[in-house]
Amino acid sequence: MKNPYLPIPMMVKKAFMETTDRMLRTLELTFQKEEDQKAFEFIPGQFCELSSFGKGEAPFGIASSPTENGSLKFTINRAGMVTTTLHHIEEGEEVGIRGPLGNGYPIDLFKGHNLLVVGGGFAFTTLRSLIAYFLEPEHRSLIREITVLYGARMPGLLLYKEELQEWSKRDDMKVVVTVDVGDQGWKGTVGLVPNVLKEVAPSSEDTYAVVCGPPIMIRFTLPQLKALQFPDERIYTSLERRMKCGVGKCGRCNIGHLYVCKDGPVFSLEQLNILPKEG
Amino acid sequence: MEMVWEPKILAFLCNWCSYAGADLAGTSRIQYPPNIRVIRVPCSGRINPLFILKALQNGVDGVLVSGCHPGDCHYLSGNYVGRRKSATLKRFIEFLGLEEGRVQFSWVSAAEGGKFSQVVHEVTEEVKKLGPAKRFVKKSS
Amino acid sequence: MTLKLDKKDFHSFLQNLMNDYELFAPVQVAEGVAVYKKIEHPLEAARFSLNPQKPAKEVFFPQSETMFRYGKVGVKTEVTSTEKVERKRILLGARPCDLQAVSLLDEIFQGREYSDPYYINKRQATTVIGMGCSQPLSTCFCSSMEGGPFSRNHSDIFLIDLGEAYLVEVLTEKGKAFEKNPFFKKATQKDLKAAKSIEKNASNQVGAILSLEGIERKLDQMIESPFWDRVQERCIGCRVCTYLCPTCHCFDIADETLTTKGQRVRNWDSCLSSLYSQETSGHNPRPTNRERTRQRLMHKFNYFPKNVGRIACVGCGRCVLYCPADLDIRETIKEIQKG
Amino acid sequence: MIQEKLRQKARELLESKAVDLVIGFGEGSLPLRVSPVFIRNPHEVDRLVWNSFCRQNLSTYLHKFKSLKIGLVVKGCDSRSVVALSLEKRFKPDQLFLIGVPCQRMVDHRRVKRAVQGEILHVSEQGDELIVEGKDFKTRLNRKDFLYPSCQVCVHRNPVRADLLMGEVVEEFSLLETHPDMKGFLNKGVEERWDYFEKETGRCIRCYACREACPMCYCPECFVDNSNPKWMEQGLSPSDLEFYHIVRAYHQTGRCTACGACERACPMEIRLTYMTEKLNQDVKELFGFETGVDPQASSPLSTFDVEDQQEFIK
Repeated sequence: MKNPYLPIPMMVKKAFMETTDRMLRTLELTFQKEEDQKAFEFIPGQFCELSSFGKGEAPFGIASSPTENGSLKFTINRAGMVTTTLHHIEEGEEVGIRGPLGNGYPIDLFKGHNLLVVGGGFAFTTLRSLIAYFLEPEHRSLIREITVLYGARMPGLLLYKEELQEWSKRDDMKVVVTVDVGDQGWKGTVGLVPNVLKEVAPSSEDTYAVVCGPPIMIRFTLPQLKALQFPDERIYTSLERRMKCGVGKCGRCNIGHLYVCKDGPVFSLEQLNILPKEG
Repeated sequence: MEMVWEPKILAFLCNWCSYAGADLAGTSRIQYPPNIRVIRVPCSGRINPLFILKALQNGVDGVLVSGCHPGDCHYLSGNYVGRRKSATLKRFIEFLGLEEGRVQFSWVSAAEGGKFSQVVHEVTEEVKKLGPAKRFVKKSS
Repeated sequence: MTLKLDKKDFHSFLQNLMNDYELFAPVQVAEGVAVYKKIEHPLEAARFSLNPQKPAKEVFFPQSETMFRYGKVGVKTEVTSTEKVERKRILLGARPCDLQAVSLLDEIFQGREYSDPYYINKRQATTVIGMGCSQPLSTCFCSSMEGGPFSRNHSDIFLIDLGEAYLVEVLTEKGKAFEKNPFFKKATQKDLKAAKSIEKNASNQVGAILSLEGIERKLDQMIESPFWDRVQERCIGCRVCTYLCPTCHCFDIADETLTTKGQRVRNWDSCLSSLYSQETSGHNPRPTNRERTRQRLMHKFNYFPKNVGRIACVGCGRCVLYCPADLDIRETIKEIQKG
Repeated sequence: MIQEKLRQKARELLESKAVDLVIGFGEGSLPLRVSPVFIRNPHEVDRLVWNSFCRQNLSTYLHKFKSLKIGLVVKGCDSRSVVALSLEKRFKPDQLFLIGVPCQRMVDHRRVKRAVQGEILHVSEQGDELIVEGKDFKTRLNRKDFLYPSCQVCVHRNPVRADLLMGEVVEEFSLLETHPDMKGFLNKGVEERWDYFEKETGRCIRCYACREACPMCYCPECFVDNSNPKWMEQGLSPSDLEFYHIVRAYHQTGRCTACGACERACPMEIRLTYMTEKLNQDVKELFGFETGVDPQASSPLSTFDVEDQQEFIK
């Protein structure tokens, strides 16, 4: 019987601050054992529990794509005890991880359709995984148009800035990056994600929308998607809840009869509509 | 080599008087037992009883709380308020069954290097007599 | 096969079992207060007249349990799991309600996607000697919850208290290993008859008084009902009903550390605690007692049935007996059923 | 009869809209028990009861209602809690209407249960007698033999503050010289005292019923749950259980009204009031303070007297 509570060791290969407020730090981790790496198969949208021994565990969405072999990336928002230690961990040190956990994005469902990705703030992590997955040359033909709308409060708070620039140069996708408030160097769009979405007005024709961001952004984005005539069953989002076990045993992360850790974290709006509104 | 048990005593010293008193003892070359480990706090009124209990749980053999003499508090009344907490806590834990003398209190002013040394001597001797702390100490599992 | 065990042999019997097994049985920890514990001496085993406050789930799912130890060796952290169960175990004297609850926990910890080795290993290493409940209380409603005071389900061996002796029924393969126990004698017709009448008496006493028919569907419609405001009013938000509930199984995972060594531990947790679902940001999806009370009841009578097809209440009556505010889940069920 | 008067008054208060809600005691689903009731509708006042089993301290529920005007049924101890809570500014002064009831001292259902063989199915009161019935027994018991420890030594049976008093003022006296769990306690050695404490707290299951039942325990986050600093682990190590119980009790210094709610709520029947009783005695001896008796007196640990005792300080 595989013990789902035992972390496997990974080494911090690279660690760097993503944002100017120094709240978001990305860790690139490499497997220490070959068998661990082999056993670790995931799809975008899944998450892991990262251990900081002595402090505990916390869940993080996998920011890297399965196509980026040999390492995993996590972007960590400093909030509590575990995340603070993970902000101080140095390259060459070890962390424990458990995973992949959760269901991930319905990749197969998206195949052959258009994809609209709407992200806000640091919730962009698993969206990055999803985009990178489909931008991989051998996967690019799996879906048709890719449109990405990503926003942050300020330019300094955008994640994966270099990659965003690369993406915006590509002609096989459309990328709109927006900030709530610009600064002197900012030449891009300024505006809240829901408003920019309204302006960009991507077609809902044959398109799946994936939305991740702070609750307030989600709340104002959903009506815009509806106005663009996205049906609920083609809008997906990834939820966050307090979690401990990650495998549907410990309670606490459930919404109705579904566990966010095991049955989610990715749900369609259609699924969420019939669950109790506990948010 | 035979190990002789020496008590570990945690001392919470107020910044303005007792800590300065300990300093004075040091600069005046007045000796006192090395059994105490000092934590400097702003005022004896700052002592949360949880500090004392946590120290005991972690296995110190004695705790000393020391502040300014009545009337000398840098914050005017911190030591008076602290005195009430000290009195009730001491009575309570001794009632429950912790030995009298595990937790001790003193007033030591910045000028009392000698008194500081004497207090530490006394506390160390008394805790030595009680022997190593056993009750309430958390055993590692 | 039906055997019997004279009470005068009972302690020797326990001693005999303890040679080869770790024995878990009700132990009295204060007057009228009992818990299931590992027994070091046969005399520790409590009289079985009292259904322990803490249910038998604790034998398989301890309130506080180490999952693994870790220690730092250079930059590496070595992790040693404590999932293995070294000795075979016996759970003695558990009542049918508690055992039915264990079968519900099996569903959770066995799980479709993930199995929980800490629970499963203990479960597999354990032979269950159940005990008929000859003096059920007025708070018992097991018969309404697909159980009964003499339900043999989930027992490997089943005891019935005949006064001077226990009738011993061997029910499963696991139980058969004990058939040859030197203290077991052959039961007589008279014993069987006595047992029957005891069983009948008890069963009559616990009628199927509550109807749970359709409760899941009723609750589907009640998520936003003002009913929850009423139910939660009296509740003081302690964890008695969840910790003493034989089916509740929520836990928390925490690290306990001393310098470079430590252990990851899981402890029971309760959906009635405000911090249970509170996120690090301070946001809480269940901010008040209303949502938390609803979660407890919905989980038992709606979510659990949706996931597993069974209701997560066995009618042991502990939450009724020990609630500081005298909330009675039977009344709550009736109110839900009234709509 | 008190019960009738209670119902009558509650009806008046609700009908006149003087209060939005009456919190009182109602029939429990088990014999020897009552359960708090929350009445908003004047037609429901008949749910109110008054008997020897009104064991909860209803002021605990005040924390749940921030804006409603509440008619609260109070015994002596409940009323003292209300005074103590007002001192800590837990509600607006005009938010409460106190319906005071001089208390006859409450009966411990667990002690009664232990006095008979078999399950008690029905109980009634006749003067000082409890008539206790089960499947095949019926006995009469003297209620005075089954009182809660905190009730046996209570000297504040009359509400210290009430907007209206139901029934006659009763004479104040303690039935016992000392709290029954403290009798002879101080003559025991430290060893024995600690063993007792360890044995009692050793069966704690950390359900925190003692904390939640106490009207004075209302911190949004209790020290046991703090994660930074983390004062203690969440497990069952004897030391952590002791830590919890020392601090839970000690936090009540100068705030405990000896209502006994903590002990009554404990499903494991841990003796808790001997601890708070000690704190109450000390506070009285050292600072001349009794919780919730004088609405003007400030909490003893938030103030001081230059002349406070200090012979224990070197």
